[in-house]
Amino acid sequence: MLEFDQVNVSMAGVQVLRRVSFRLAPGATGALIGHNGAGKTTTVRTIMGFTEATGDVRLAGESIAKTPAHLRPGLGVGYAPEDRRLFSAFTVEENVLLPARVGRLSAAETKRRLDRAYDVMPELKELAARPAGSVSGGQGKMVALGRALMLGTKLVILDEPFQGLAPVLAQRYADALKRLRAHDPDITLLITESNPKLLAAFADTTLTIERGEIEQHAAAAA
Amino acid sequence: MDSTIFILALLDGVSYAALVFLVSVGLSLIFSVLRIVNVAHGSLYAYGAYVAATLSLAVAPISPWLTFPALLVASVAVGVVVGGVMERFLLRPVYGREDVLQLLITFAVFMIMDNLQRLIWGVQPIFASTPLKLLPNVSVLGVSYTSYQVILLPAVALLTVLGLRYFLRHTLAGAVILAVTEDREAATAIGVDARRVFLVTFMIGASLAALGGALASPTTSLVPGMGADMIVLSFAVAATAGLGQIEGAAVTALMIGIARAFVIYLQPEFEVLVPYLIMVLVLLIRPMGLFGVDKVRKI
Amino acid sequence: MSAPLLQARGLEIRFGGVVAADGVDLDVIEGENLAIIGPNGAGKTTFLNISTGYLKPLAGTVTFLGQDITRLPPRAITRLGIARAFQIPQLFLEQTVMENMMIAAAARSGETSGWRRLLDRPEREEMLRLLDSVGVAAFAERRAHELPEGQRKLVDIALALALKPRLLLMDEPTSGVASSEKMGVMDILVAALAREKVSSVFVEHDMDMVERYAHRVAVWSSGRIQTVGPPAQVLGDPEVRQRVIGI
Amino acid sequence: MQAPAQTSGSGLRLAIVLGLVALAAIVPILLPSWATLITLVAAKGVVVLGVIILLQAGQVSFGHAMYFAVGAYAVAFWGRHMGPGDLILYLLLGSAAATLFGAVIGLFVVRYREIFFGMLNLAFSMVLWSLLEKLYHYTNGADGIRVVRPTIAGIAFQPETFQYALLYVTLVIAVVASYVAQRYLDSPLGHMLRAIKSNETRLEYLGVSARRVLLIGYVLSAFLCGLGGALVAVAQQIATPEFGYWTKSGEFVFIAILGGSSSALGAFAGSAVFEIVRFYAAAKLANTWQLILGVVLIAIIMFAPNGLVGILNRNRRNAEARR
Amino acid sequence: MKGALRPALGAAALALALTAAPAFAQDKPAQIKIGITTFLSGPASVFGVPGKAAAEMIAEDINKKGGIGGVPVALTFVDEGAGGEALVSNYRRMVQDEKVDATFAAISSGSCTQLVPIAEDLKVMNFMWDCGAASILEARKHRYNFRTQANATPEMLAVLVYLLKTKPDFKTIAVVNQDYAWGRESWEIFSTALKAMKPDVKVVAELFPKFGAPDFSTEISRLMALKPDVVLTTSWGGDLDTLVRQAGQRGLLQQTTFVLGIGESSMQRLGADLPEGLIVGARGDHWFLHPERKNDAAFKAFNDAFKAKTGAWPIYPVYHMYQAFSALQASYDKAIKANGGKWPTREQVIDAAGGTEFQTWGRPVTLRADDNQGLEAQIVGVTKSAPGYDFKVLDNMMVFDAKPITTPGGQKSIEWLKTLTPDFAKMNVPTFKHGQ
Repeated sequence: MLEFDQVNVSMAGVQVLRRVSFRLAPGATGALIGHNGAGKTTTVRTIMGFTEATGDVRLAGESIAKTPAHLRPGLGVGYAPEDRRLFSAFTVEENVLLPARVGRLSAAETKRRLDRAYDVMPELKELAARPAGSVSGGQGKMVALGRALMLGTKLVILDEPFQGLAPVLAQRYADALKRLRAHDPDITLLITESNPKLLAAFADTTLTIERGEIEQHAAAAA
Repeated sequence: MDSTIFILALLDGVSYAALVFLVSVGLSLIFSVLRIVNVAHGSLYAYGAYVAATLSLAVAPISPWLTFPALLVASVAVGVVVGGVMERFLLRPVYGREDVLQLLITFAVFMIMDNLQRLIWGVQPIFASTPLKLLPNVSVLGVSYTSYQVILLPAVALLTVLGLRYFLRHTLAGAVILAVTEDREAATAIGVDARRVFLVTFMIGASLAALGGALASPTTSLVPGMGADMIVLSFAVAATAGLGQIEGAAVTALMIGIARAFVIYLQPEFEVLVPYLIMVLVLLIRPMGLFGVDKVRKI
Repeated sequence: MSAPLLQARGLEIRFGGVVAADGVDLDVIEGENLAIIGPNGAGKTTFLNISTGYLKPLAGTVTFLGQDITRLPPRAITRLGIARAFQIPQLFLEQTVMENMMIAAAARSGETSGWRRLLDRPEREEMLRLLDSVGVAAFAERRAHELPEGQRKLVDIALALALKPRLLLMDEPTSGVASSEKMGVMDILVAALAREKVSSVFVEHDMDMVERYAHRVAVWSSGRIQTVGPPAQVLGDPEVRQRVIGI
Repeated sequence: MQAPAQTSGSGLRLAIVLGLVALAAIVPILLPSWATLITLVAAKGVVVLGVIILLQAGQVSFGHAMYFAVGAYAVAFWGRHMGPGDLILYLLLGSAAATLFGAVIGLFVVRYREIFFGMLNLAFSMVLWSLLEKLYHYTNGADGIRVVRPTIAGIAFQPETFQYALLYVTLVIAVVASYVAQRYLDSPLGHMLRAIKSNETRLEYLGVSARRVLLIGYVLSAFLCGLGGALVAVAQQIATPEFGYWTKSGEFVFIAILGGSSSALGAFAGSAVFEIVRFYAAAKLANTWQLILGVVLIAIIMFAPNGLVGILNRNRRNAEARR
Repeated sequence: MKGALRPALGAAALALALTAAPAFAQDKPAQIKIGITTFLSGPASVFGVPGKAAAEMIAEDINKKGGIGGVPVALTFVDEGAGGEALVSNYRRMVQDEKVDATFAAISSGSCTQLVPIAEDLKVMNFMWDCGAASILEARKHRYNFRTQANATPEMLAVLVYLLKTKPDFKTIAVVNQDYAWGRESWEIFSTALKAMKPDVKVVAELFPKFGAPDFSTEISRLMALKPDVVLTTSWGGDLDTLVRQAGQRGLLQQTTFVLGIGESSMQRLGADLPEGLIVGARGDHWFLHPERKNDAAFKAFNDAFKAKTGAWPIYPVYHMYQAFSALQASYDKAIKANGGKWPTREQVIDAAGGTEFQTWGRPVTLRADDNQGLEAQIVGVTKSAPGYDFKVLDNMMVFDAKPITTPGGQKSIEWLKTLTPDFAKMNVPTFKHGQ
């Protein structure tokens, strides 16, 4: 589903990603593990088209390296950035629906996807009318995931989703991911995390990143 | 006399504030989305006025009532064409570079537009007051006002506040603008073409400045240099309100407009000083402006 | 056990409804290395922010060497002898590493000359040694922004050490440093702290590091200090293991 | 004022500077009207030097013409009330008045950064400008106050020779001011000032008051602006409110960027290009001088980014977007 | 400082030696070069651009007739609107590099304040061709600077006397002037004289809106509430147009007697927006329908040529420009004559200029030898519709002789005005109806 081929990224004269190559099959759950500053966020930002990268990035076999950033979500990529980054001018539901409106999805399709998000995270429904600026950190993560799910039909990228979550909330978040996986067995997930132990039970593919170099370990299950 | 002065100054202040608001809200909108202080904003105001005057002089012989749509057409035309060219070809290439460079580009555009304006429309004052004359005068406490100034202008300003509010809150285009304002990258990540939003926002902001000029054109003589003072005045309003604050700009424009009117009645010497004095005092107490929000940096 | 160097009492702070600290009491004892562990986002960094004056608590006090520093700005607290290293390195990116260090040296000596050249100051050798001790002397003439993240992190610590503090607060000191080098860096760092008689507090996620370098461990969770004690005891507690280490 | 420039090639740079100064000194002997032009270029270069100092801290003032005006008016008021003076007295007066103003206003503005810093400076300068315009009975309003030709070190010059004497004094001042500014930026205070741009938080965590550091830089920049203002007032023989209008402030920032805000040489190169383009465009193409200047400036920003060394920090916007 | 000065002195001396070698034998030059400062940008270009058009037209005419003393004139223009530094630099360039023989500077009194001392320094003959501030020439005696038209004192005094003669009973007055030197100084002159000649008049409002203000609504509201008998304004250009139109739209022009101190230059632009019955000054003794000159074929030819060239009838800066050329011609002619027909040196021309009388499109003007002020008559009238014109023209025109209304040589205007008495307004002045 997702493929990196010899990707290099430099920022302000410093090489952040070095000849990165890896691939995630459809239905794979990839854990991108590395420390702060190792290049995790740069990797996902490269998928989203926010960096100037050389090399090729492919989605479902098609190269997206030259696709403008704003057209990539429409290809089926959902992205829940680090730090939530909700739009505080809107309610929770408006936040979740905005990608569908921007993508000009039909009413029926929008409804279907919204229902999927609510199925995966029932707690979102209760928050629907709350201003996005007023939800707690953990709730915000859920909203960000819900928003990512609206367009993420092929690939959903979660950047540090567990960071800052109290254990109880982290558990709920993990449960939501499991429901998503059950609901949508073919979707590819890419999750970044700094604690290697956290995703061990969850991921079937582990990508460890260190100093901009990625090493892929196919987990036994894959 | 006291209550008379109060009412008269209020009326004068409101009609003045209406024009200043239109210009400064455009400036504020552009800043909030693009993070650019557009020094050429006053030139857009001037061009709005000149094009509106040219257009209404052309259509007035057909029917004087056509001058009203002419004002609107002129502002949109200026906003879209001049604003569009400016954003697309001059500002876009320098995004991502030092902020001051964008500011200086707009400063250069200000100089160029000021000069071109002279070459296009000449230096003689131009006056196109048909719309002003079509509407009747109203008398308040024995003082005659044009309803254009004390009714139409404030009404347009009010409509603009409400319209912008509605646009930003209840339309997709508005939602997209708000999203880009808050977080450009997160917006891109949900499929928003931020570059187009920049362009459209700049055009809207530029159109608002041009609308201010177009609406001012029936009441004033169009002369070279008319834009330069408007820029600083709208800076003052936008900064005092807090950059990016739409309703705030309306309230601040009113405050400055009314304060200025009172000063003309009571102590005319300090008329020019008023907006800047208010600006200094407000910024000293609240650096983010009256309605602005402070942000703490994460470390 | 001597009197606490830093003493926090009843700290409370909230961010938009999220309680980061809710009645936190914590002492730092002279000469120790205190590790703070806890789930992400629990408020560990907030403690460093409050202790250095970057954030003001809603309630509670922090005293350092018997002086109330709760309302002091970071620079005043720094001058009293608390230095800080950051999770995201905070460097002067456009200046060279040596210039970064010399600014710290000048700041330490209270130098305010507008005439004498910074690089002509006498502390050059000392700063070079300090850089060498954390393994980044080779980068002295490079501009800070050219350094890889891990090296920046080390310069960040060196900058704090250059101030010769009584207490050093560190936020994940070796995150970003290659794991093969982590222990080596910490060995040097801890030795330097002991040699210079600098006490330290460090926020850490890596339990191996905590076990190896901390004298005491404080567990921060849900806005409170759940436990404080020697590493062996704290990390052996099954509840702590469940709360902090696993999901 | 980058470190490499000072360690490598400093001999070459010295040679260039000496060459330019010599050129500036000799050309006017052949072209008399250039005496005043070069005096203005050098005097404004001193002002731009002040603006550049603040740019090192990442702060853009859109009100620094106010110190330029204060320097000029200090001289003008002295001439008006105390009679003609000496150039040395004038320069002391102009720079001292601007320094004092800078210290007082600086106390307020150094609490602000970036757009707020720029705006507040603009607001203060507009207040000053309004007062200069409005207090007609003290300032002659928009017409300004004549500055009577001073003696120089007690010597009364004839008009023909005065312009040369003033030119050479100005050149000496420009060289000295550049050296002083350079030393300042290489000093701990100067480095701390530059540190404000890249990481004010760390500066505070080194125990340094960023406000104090910025205040010192601000006062120094006000001093340079006042000095330049006094020189321009003497060269022009007048001080007008126009000296303090916002477009003038914008012009100074413009010149700083034009020349490249990372070196003292840039201040004078920018000033020379700006004044000469304006001078010739106004002379030969009276109707289009602003147009030409605007186009030249856009072209330089777009196509000659290397001329803009030092203040270009492409990361900053990215960093901001990420926040 | 001291060390730095020594080489400076040396170089300056060298420069002096290179540049200041005066030529003694005067051959007829190839041309007489004239440097003219005028507004080509900024609001005052409403005067500057017609002024420039006039200069080109007049120079062409002079050259067609063989030039001055047989030498053709050549013009260089400098934009006053380019800002003080550019103006001074370019003025110096004209004088020092292009070596112009005379300069006409300037329109704004601000520019004059700046350039007059430079002209003295550079020893070049300068005609202050349009600026009105009386004080420049009253402050001290100048050798090289002359004013080729009247100054603010007679201009305002004529308007005031006209007002007193036509509306003797007014009790209250308000002023709306632009906030810069001209607006302030003209009011100071007017009010000082008014106080001396009619002390019972009360000044109810002194409004000085910003120069170039786009809107006078508040000022107009205040005036409408105050209801003064007379409103004076000496504004011009866009400011005056805006004021008149806004005041007219709201009925203020009908409610009170408006006096437009220098309104002549706006009449054509304002067209039908200018009502009848406003008192208008002309800044001198010129008006394209001048009652004493209108049958003069040359005058008509001049006006027609200007109208053909620019599309508008001449306004006062056009006549002022003519006066500057006329003064130049007269000075050269006089100097050539005094030099026995040989070409005069620059200093000889200067010597000749003092006291010269020259022809204008009104009554002759004299450059008073005491202080180099021009003595020019003044026309004041009242607006009136007239067949054949789509704008108002002047009616009931009074032509004031220059001498009685001009400050005597050696005196300061304000001091002199204080000595006037109510009888002053009783002076005898001929009145002309439009078309008669």
